[in-house]
Amino acid sequence: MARVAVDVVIKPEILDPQGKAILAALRRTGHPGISSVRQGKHFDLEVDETVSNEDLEEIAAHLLANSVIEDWTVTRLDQQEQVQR
Amino acid sequence: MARVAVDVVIKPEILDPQGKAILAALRRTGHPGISSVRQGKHFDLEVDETVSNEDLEEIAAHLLANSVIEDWTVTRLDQQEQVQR
Amino acid sequence: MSQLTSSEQEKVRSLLGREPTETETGIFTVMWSEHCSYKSSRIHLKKLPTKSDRVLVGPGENAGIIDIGDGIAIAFKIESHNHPSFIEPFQGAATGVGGILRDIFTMGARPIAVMDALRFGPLDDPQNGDRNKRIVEGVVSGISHYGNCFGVPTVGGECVFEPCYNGNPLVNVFALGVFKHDEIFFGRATGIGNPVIYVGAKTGRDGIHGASMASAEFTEEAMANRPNVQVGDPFMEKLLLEACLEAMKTGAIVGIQDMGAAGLTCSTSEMGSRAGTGIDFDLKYVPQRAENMTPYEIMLSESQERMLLVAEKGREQEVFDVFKKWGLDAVTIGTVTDDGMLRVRNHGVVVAEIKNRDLADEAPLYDRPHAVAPYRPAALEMPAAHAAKLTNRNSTADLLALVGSSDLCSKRWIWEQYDYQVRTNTVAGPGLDASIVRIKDTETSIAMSLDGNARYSVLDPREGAKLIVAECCRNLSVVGAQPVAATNNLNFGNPERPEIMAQLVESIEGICEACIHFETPITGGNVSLYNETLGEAIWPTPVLGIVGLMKTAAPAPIAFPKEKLDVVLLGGLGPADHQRLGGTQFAKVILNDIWGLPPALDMDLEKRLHSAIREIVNAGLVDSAHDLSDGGLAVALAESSAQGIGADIALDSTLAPELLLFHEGPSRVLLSTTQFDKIAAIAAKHKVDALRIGTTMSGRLQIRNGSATLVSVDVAMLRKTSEEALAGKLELAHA
Amino acid sequence: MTARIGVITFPGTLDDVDAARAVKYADAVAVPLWHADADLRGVDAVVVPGGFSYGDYLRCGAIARFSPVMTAVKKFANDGGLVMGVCNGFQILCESGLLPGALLRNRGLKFVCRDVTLEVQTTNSPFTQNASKGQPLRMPVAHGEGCYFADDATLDQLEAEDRVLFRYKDNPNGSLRDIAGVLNEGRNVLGMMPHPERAVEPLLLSSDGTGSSDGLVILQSVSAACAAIHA
Ligand SMILES: Nc1ncnc2c1ncn2[C@@H]1O[C@H](COP(=O)(O)OP(=O)(O)O)[C@@H](O)[C@H]1O
Ligand SMILES: [Mg+2]
Repeated sequence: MARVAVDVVIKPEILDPQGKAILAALRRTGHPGISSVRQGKHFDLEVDETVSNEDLEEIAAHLLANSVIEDWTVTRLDQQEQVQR
Repeated sequence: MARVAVDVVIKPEILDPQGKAILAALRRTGHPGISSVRQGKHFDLEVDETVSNEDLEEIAAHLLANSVIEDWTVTRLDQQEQVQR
Repeated sequence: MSQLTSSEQEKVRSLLGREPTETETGIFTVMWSEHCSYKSSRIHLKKLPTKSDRVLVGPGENAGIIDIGDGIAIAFKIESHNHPSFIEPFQGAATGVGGILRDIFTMGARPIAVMDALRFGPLDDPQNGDRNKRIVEGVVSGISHYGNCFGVPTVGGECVFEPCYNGNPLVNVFALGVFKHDEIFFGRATGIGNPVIYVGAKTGRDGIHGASMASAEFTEEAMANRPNVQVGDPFMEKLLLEACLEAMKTGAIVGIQDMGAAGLTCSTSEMGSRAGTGIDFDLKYVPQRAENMTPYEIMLSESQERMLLVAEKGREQEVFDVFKKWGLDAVTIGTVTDDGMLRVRNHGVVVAEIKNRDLADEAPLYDRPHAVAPYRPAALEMPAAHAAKLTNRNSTADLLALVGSSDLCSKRWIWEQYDYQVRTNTVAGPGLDASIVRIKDTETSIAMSLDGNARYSVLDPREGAKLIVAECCRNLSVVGAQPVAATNNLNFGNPERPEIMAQLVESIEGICEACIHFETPITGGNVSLYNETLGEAIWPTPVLGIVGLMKTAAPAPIAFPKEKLDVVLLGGLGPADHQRLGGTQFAKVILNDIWGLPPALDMDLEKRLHSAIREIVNAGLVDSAHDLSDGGLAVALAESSAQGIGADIALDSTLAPELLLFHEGPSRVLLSTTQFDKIAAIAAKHKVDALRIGTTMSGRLQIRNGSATLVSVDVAMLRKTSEEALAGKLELAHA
Repeated sequence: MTARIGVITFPGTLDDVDAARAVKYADAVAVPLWHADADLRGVDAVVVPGGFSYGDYLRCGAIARFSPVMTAVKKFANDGGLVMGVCNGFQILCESGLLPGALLRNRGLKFVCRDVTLEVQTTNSPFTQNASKGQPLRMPVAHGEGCYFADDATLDQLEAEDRVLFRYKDNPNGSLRDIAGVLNEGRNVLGMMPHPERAVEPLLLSSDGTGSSDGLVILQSVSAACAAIHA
């Protein structure tokens, strides 16, 4: 069993209303040092040895992320290493 | 400017119906090697040097996560190091 | 991506007297796109009836407006967001809701109701089923997200599945708002020297060329080229609504227009051309979200939740104060001028200089060839092979198949995701024939219905359009409302093909005839052409949204409420034959085919029926009322039973069972009552048949014809079949 | 003396108008309160109405709790003032720490707008004093995140202290132990997901058989409790 993290974020050119609202809240509550917030999704997967990096990439691209508006990264946590595309 | 990632996940003892739905979809689409999926939130922050680790911890604990139901980790990305609580 | 044709480019050169700049080319391209200029449909739309005593504002403004008495008016319109909803279903549908809401509140009206007309490919399509499911989920949650968060109830709609929508789903959203006569605003840049103010969200690179994308067919290339997705922020829109309505109250606003398709370009040039003025502004003042945007990008951006307004000179601060209170950006970007020019500067340097009139009035106008028969992918007669399948059928099984089919099943899975009661005006939400919202502090309610049966339109676009208008008006009449005005969304394929253009022209002419007949002038609408993917056109899909007025009262339910009521078929069994069975749900679900002609409509009879049913329900004579439409008599009986108790029906007809039970002849309403004699008298007065066909009873729906029992089914079974079908087909039952 | 009940408007609040109207139906006076003002204008009770405060981005109610008016509401509640949060208002009160627990995404993962039946669990509260124990109340829910969660110890304590005010007969969202509304320790703060302010006129949605004015009893209880304070 291995643990994998997939982080999905909205592409930089696309509006992120959530991030905007959080940034505004941080401003109001006295955190001027934060200049940008983008909110995305985080997935923790448990996978066995039959699951290859290609499988993970395909799962991230087709199920976990919406490739029209989101980017994603896949990280095998035991190796702290980002899976390359 | 530094980049910080905050990952927020539902506590393990709390049911995560979203994660379950994704797991079911993975099963249907032929990915038996995945045994668990938990969905959480991922935040990308840009912060300047005035923002200390304590500030980040406080932002995560009081705004980005709700400690009744969620756990979180704060990672300074340039250092790939998890901020210790 | 649609581009200007070479003759259009030539016209641009001659209007300008020089070569256009890059920004000017962009401006002409979007303003002269099909979406903004209606260049293929304009000459035909002129035929539509647009006037009545109630119409205060007809087509041409952001929304039509009618008077409803007591000094109150309503604004309403329907708008499509088809292409964006295919590319990104959630955001596409969400921003579709956002766009039509802005059209309503830009006129000063507070939106009080939304309805949605949806068309998707089949959920069990062998190739596209999974994608279709994702599109359904995405579209419905997008509408739910935007409407719910904005705080407008989505009170009804319709949802139909056909293979022609596999690569081209339709998302048409209707919105309606209410205001006082003296609160109406127009998108006009009047008052030379007045400041032009930009409010709302910052401008990003979103959706550049959305308008011209909506004017081109889908190709593989267009699908790969996806940076057009716009993300909606309903929270921002809610703030914008409150701020705009509050700013309008200051009296400092002269004109206001939302930035929809073609964003800043369309709003500046339209506001100027409507007022006969010019606008001179500098892009450096436009709040920007992305870095290093070019003038071209800023002018064509379709970032959501933005408005342009013109204020009275010297009173800007009053406007700014209101927007500041709601936490929104408001900045002066230019002034109204007397020279009629749209003059765009970038840090002082002029990057575009075009006569506003040239963009609006000089837009190309095409009389596209249409002197051919409308495209018709179906036989005229019932294929001979079906005859054998029609003997010895198990009509109970057929009825259950119909009740559980994707078009006829309960759409609860959809509408429960919509907050259909926020703001507490919803007298009747989804589930009735028409939806009703009351106008607080008056005795008036507004009823509304959306319909657009494309099966009829594809068989005969002219008759199909009339049937749609008739059905809308019938739905309104059944709840006791008088139909008064209409809006329409014309969803068609590529108008450059004569047989598609012929569908469009026939449909428009059918709408004209029917809207004149039923006295429901058209106050606005939308045309969505080029609904084709990889060369495959959708069926002609005109969607009508008709509104009616009524005295505020609870309408009768669809459900048979209790035992021992007379079941009455107002309008009688009607004529039927096998040629006209071809467009029905029976042909679709049971025989998996389409042929022939749509049901025959007698518009005079239909109108008399509307008068009769209105009089009957408003006299309080019924315990339930439901019009007959898709699926015919048996499906109407099943629906009234599934929502309430059953009935024992005894018919005496020589029609074949499939015709008797499932023909879709219009001009019929199903009632239950204890006052048959009074109903019969009213019906006779209006020269409409009133046929007593049975009695309500608990537990079962039974339909006999003479000595034969055609249908006998448990009400619980009907209910379960109808209620569980959609979730089941979406495979969500166990999620 | 007529009770004066404050109704808060945050950016994104939707049900403030309906709540104010319902307050009037309960013969009290509705006093508008603005998120940016820390002043409660001397009201006898506060309603935190539903909607999507600050877009409900991040988590429902998470951002609203930082507003000036909530600082005042916390103080008011800690001094024993009556506070009632409905839907988004419940979420805000949980996020603010005025009520235990949290509201998770609905178990069905979808927004749900539907009429439900609640059962009054106790009349020992200013919000239910005019109702009777076990009384069924019909009213709508309309939310995407209404699944009430608290750990077992907290739930046991809520039950032991008679602080579960309403339970669903037909749980629409997966709330633990069918909880639809809870009280704070002082019994002066209520949070509930269903909308009593939308169930004050039988006319609305009556043809589905769902028209109801069952929400009035809650608002009338509050109104009466306020009057008692004055007496
Ligand atoms: N997409 C939708 N959104 C909201 N309500 C819907 C939708 N589709 C169907 N409904 C509701 O389901 C009910 C049945 O729809 P339909 O069969 O099209 O009605 P009718 O035949 O009377 O026009 C209607 O009350 C309608 O408002
Ligand atoms: Mg109907």
